[in-house]
Amino acid sequence: MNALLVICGLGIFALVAEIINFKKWLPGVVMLGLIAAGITVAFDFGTSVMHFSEMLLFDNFSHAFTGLIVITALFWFWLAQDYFRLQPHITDRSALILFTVAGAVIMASFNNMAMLFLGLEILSISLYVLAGSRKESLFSTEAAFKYFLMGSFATGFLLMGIALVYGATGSFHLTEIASFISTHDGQLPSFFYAGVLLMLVALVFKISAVPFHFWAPDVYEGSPTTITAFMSTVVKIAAIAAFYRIFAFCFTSVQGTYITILEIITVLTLIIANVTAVYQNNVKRILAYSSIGHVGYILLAFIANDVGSAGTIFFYLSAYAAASLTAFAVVHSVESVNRTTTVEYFNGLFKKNPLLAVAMTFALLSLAGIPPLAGFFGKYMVFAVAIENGFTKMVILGILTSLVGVYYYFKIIIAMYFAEPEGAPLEPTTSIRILLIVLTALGLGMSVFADFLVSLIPAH
Amino acid sequence: MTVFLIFFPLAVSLVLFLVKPLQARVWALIASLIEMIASFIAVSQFVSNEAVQFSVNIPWIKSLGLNFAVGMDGITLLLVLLTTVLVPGIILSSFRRQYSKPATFYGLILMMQMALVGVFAAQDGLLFYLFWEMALIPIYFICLIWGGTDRGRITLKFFIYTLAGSLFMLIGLVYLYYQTPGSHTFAMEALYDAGHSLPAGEQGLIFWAMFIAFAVKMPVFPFHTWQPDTYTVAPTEGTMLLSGIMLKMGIYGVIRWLIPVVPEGVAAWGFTAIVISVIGIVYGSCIAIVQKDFKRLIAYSSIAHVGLIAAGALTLNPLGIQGAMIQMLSHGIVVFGLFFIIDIVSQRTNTTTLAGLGGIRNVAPKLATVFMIVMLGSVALPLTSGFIGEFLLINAIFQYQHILGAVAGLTIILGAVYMLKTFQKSMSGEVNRTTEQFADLSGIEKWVLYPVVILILLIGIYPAPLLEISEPAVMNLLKIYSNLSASVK
Amino acid sequence: MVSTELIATLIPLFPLLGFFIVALNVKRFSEGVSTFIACGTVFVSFILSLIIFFDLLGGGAAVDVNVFKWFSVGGFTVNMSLLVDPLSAIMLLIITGVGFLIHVYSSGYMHGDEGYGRFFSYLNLFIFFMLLLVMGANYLVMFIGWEGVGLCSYLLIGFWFKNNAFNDAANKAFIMNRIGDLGMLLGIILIIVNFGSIEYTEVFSRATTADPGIMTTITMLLFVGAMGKSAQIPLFTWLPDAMAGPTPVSALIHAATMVTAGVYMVARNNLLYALSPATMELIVIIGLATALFAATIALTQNDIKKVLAYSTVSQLGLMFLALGLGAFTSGIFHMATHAFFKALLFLGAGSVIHAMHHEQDIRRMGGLKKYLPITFITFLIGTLAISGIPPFAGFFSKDEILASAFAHNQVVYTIALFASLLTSFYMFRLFFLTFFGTPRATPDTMHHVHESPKSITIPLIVLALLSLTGGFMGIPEVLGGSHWLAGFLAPVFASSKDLVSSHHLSHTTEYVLMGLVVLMTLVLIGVAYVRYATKGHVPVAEGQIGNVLQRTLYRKYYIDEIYDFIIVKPLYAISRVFENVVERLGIDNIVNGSGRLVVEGSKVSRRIQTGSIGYYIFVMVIGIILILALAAVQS
Amino acid sequence: MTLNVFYFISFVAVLSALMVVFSKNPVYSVLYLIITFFCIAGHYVLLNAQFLAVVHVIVYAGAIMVLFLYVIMLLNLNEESEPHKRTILKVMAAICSGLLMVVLIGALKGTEQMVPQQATDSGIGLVKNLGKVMFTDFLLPFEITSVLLLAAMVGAIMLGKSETVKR
Amino acid sequence: MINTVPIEYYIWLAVALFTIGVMGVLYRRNAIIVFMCIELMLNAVNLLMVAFSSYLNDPAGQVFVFFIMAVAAAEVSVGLAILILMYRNTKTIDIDVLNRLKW
Repeated sequence: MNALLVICGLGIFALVAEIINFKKWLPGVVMLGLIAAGITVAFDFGTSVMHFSEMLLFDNFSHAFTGLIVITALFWFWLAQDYFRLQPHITDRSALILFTVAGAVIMASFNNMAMLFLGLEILSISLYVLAGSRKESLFSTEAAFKYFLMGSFATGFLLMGIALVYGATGSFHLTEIASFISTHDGQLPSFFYAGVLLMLVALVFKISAVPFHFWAPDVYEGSPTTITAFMSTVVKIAAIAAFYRIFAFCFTSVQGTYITILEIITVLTLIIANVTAVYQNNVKRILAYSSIGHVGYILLAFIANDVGSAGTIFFYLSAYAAASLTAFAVVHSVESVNRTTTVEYFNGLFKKNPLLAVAMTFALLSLAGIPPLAGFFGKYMVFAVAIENGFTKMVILGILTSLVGVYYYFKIIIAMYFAEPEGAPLEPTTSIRILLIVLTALGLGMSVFADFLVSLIPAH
Repeated sequence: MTVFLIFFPLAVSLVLFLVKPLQARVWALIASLIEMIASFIAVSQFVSNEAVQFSVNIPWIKSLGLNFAVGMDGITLLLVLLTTVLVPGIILSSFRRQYSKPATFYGLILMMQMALVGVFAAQDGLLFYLFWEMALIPIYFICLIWGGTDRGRITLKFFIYTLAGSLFMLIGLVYLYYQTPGSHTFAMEALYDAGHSLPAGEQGLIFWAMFIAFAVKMPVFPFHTWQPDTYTVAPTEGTMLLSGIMLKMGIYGVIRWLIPVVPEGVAAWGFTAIVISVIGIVYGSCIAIVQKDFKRLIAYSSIAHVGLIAAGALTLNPLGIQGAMIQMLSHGIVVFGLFFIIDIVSQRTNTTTLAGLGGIRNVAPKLATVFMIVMLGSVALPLTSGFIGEFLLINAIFQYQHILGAVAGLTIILGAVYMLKTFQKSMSGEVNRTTEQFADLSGIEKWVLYPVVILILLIGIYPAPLLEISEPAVMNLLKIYSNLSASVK
Repeated sequence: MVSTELIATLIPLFPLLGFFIVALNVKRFSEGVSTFIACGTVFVSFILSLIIFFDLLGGGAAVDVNVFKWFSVGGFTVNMSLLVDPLSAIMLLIITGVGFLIHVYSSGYMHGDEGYGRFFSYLNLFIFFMLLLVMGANYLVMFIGWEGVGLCSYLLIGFWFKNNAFNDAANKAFIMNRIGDLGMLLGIILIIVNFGSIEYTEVFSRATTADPGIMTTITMLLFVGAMGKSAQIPLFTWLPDAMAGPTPVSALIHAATMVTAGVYMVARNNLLYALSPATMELIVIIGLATALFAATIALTQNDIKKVLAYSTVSQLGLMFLALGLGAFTSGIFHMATHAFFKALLFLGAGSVIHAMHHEQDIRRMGGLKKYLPITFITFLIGTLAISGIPPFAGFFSKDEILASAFAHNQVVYTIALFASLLTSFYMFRLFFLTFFGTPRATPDTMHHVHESPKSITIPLIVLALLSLTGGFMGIPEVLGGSHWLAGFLAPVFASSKDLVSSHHLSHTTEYVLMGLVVLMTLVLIGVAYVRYATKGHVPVAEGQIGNVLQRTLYRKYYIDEIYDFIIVKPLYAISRVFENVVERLGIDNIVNGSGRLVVEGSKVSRRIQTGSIGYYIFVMVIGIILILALAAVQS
Repeated sequence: MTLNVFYFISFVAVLSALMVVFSKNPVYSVLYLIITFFCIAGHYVLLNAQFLAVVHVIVYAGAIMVLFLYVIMLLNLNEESEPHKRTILKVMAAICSGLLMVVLIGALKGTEQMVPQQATDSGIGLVKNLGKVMFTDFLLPFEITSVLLLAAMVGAIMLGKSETVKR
Repeated sequence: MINTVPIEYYIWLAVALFTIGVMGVLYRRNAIIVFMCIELMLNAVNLLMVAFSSYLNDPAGQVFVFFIMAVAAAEVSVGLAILILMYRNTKTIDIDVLNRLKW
């Protein structure tokens, strides 16, 4: 809860900074503030408290995800210094990002549909704007427009779902709904199930799983790279946290309604995302499909054991976030010189700038799930959970698609190491270099201390 | 000791990556020599029994049942020895070339060494898998960065292919893991117990899941198509690593992680696997006969040899497994020598096509002699290292099934056919325009090749000490196997 | 007094030492030094062999030395152990003795060759392996030698490696030997499986109780090895080609020693063979067929060494015939005498070739009698010996074999007799064509023809003496002898003696047979003399060979072509099918195809992403409809 | 009586909603939408949510729709500038939404007896009640809404103003 | 008064309006109309929410409607800003014109 307050406060402070001419120091302050938020999370760890008439529930799940969101956001700010430096509106952008983070934290800790809805909307509305924040670019506009239109369309379904669930259970509180469901087993009106399904659709849209993923590649590609990085990390984490919270905390006892559908969605996601990525030529787009693909793996863990998979999902997301941020940092560096992110511009990166290439390699290997990187352990845990619960066929599918994944990740790697250098030389700033090293080290460290991360969220 | 053997190369490789010293290759050579000496010390301290020695066991990820458990018994020790002996040779062999980014190159080689030693030493299923995959990364980059034409596509195929295989092994391991009693664990013994308590059908499935991984790595027909291209395209040092050591991972896997784990699976499917391997022998040999490229020829011959080793190991006969052990050493050394010779030839003539060579023996008698001896090792002439292994292996296969043994025995004929052809086409005859300026062995080349020759002869003449190292462990493994299969029945 | 064990160990070691010293100093040593070391080491071995031989002769026990444990797996141990019993002692003497002579001969013959040191190192290595072969106390040690001599044969056939035809011949020899070796290896493995040991003594002690079927298989497989090494049908074609090597090599390896390894092996395993009559029958058939077959081919050959080579094959056939008949002693006896006279003939041929500046075609020789007197005399002795004219060595040994054949089966006898008569004919054809008549070489060549140096002639003389007297070690009873050799070898063949049907021809029969053979031989020599020496008939050039029979014989029954057609070509064809069809189109296509499938799938699936929002929403709505419908159906 | 009113308002609402979709002229669409909103406000009244009805009219009809109208005017949109979908897509759209309707109704069928509690107190829709709930139970969402609005405001301004700043 | 109108009527009405909204989104290419249709969908939800609220006798539903309204307003403001941005760049508000990002 404290973290949420700190973040909201920071957002407002960022707006005020414009007025009091404090712009220069803003990034530092924001980062300090995020660190502070992280520390409060660390202090709150282990407690499980309801806040404001059970609007928010801060248990270990929320703490862990909040921590992850805050840390990811922190690294994102580190990464995005360029983005702020080159743009005139540092304060409002920072504020929007911070509001988004606040929305994300809410999505990780809500206990009430209203909070879910508001958190989601804060997040989304800020993102619509951020996606379009490179106004001179048609791509950016298109991304914002697509994101907005489809996002609000999906919101309609979410609300419809909430309304129906409310109508059936008479409450917006997850805990109450859950207990209502378990006490009225078999007597629930059929529109309750329709509501659950509509919410499922809306959340699947938010986590961008097939067939509700269409917005993601386009938006990821069109948005400014830093924003894409933000979307594919913080936003994704938040969306999945929200998804998990609703379906594992609240609707788990009516799992039968949607589990088959979710299985189909998982299969489709794994196949379509990974296969489609193969023929892409834009690294941003590849990463977009890759992030969709990763959702497939997370869903696999979820359908295998929804209640017990929190630790796995958390670890998976952590590993994914670290790798993804690294990858986007490199993409951003390449883009800042070449103005484009097609694979050709990664040609010979290893010769041009080994650090970027190596960091990118680690990130991609981690995303591909190659040991001993964190991504492997993430995938491993997913598969382990699935095998434990008898989803061996799905695991085989997962393995096949992850091989396809290797194919497209390695397309970039091959370009970096194999092809002759093209385009201008690259000189990332020192802070980016340090960031890359830190993130890579984190990625490696995660695999060494995987135990710690997994045990953060005990199965409830 | 084991920990040192695993992490010392890693540490040096990290130093190389970070410091990027000018004389990276010297550093790497010294490091690998230290590693070699360390392994010799390990051999000298090794007590000749079946116990796992120098072992270390630290919990790593408890929630995954993953322990950092390493140790060496005789089987491991022999392969570690092979690794630590070959790597200095590989590094030394690279001294003739100037690779761009040498620090990275040698760092990757040492990293590879770490992973290889780790694979052989791991006493924990998941740890084994981790090292197994870790070995793939350095070699991939070695091939990708310093390889030949079209390496992007070929190395990717190699990577995905081997990864595909090993992921199925992972499924098998995880499945076993969930069969372990209590809070699950990946400890080797526990996996053995878990494996043998499974019903026969499931054991069969796990057998295939794991066998395919090993078969791809070795590679055994028909999982081999990545291999000739990769060997051809990889830089020589990479090819040496691949064929000299990495290939042995697959066989080691069969011996350590397949036979004792799923005895009934082996009983049910071993025959099929052996048949496949034996087909591979003939198939690989036949294709080798019609190869026009030196490197590809050796690549296919490797398929044939490894098929023999795999088939022998799967016979569950002490002769077969011991034969596999000694043949792994022999093949590692021989193939290292062969690829180095190919490299010398190709570097001086810019071709590896046999048709373009000839008459080298006139101008480079030392090279020709060395090649001759290495070739003899390859065709398993008695008193060279190749013979004992092939003899034991054919023996084991013959005992398993007479006809298969006879077919496997064809390797000694077909092997002679293609190796002699190769020797003749490259070395004998009159010199031609490409070979008339051919220089004989230089200092470094001698330093690499003479030990190879000596080792080939030494192992051939007096293999008993080496076999004694692994004997107790092999017998123990078979005892576990027979106990398991007996208790099931 | 040095123990016999040590001596036995040292016998093979000396040539090995010689090999290493010479091989490592190929460039440094002068010809003289190389010669000295190479010949010296072999000579020392010879002396040591003599010591052991006399020890045995004086009633000493067979020497069995375990030098060191080679390897041991799962309770199965293989030792490097050596055994010297009468059989191996005889072999030792032949190998080191003839080997020494040939070493000496080579120092003259190879003089000035750029590979001089290399040549001697190979020869020494060969002697080492050959000694190992005959001294091995178990099958694997024998197998080491067995393969090792094959290697040396390969190295020496391809000694002049610049000529690719020679290299081909070398490869052919090695590969054909390998075919036999595989059979042998499998036989050894079968022995291990059935007897649990590979030491001769243990195997023999358990042999009598073994299953006859298994025994037959084992012996058959071992005999396959012998076929390869001793150039028997069907694996004989390498031997004529092997004449590509320097002539001393042909004498040493392809006449006197290596090719007789098969004979030695069968004799060594006489008990096993005696226990498997079926194999014995097979050996008789193969030996007989080979003897006849090779002899007929030899009739039309024009290369002096090829004729000798086919004659060797034919003689080996006779030896196997003897072995197959159970007359092991006769086989060994003939082997010994054959070693003397065939080495002599080859060396003599070498002397001729040397004199003629590497001309080997007898059509371009003739009238050399007066130019090469010593060679002429010694060659004559050799020819007489091989033809079986008493009292030359060949007479006694060949007669024994024929006698055994007669006792066994008249048909066998007739064929064997025919083959041996053919031998006399073609040998004298060769002899007359070479030394008699008018010189057919160019005057220029003839101008340079001169008798060979001492280093060549002395071995010739020594061998001629041996060919003359060698037969006396086995004078049969009929001729008033005691057959010393049979007595000496008796311990070796004692165990099998009762198992083979021993023949007892009446003395009269034997006299008649001997007389008949000698008479017919003399007649044939006369015919040959008239045809080739007095009438000066010279074989026509290749293209003009008239009738089908002659052409078939000249072409060696087209065996090489047939092998090429039924084995080599199909092998290559299959290999190409493997490579081009199975590998490229089959397996690799499946692998690559799955990759391509993904890429093609990707090309299709990316089209789903049309970029149009309207379309996206459409799909979304359809998705929702499907989900709801699915849920409705489910409930 | 209430039922008749319900039918009437519902009919108007659905009709004008359809007109929103089918009107060629955007301005007409806006106006039809406003009618729809008024109908919905009528329903609120029927449902005893008087305060909400008022707020609804003020926010939707008063603010949001005006905003729409303003933008339409600003962009000078009219019938001629109207983009047209291909007929087949239109048919598809109709079919799809029809299907959705069918499926939704199918999913919602048989709900009559399942509504747990019947309303007795008609005072919940009053300001007093709502205010109490809003500022006790729903305090946090209420406050968070301010963040939301702030974000929207900042965002809208950011997107809207920049063009001039750049020049 | 309430009891005279069964709840399922409201559900059906809400569904009808919602579906009409969806249909509008599918049917029209004019971004503003599409947008308005989304508003219509939200209003359908609002109606449903209020109906449930009344029938459940629970004010929470009505409070929720407030939030929906607030969000709708915020969405509209941002959405229209994006629309204007888009119009500036492309001089059209056809939703299918912007399809450069694809494949």
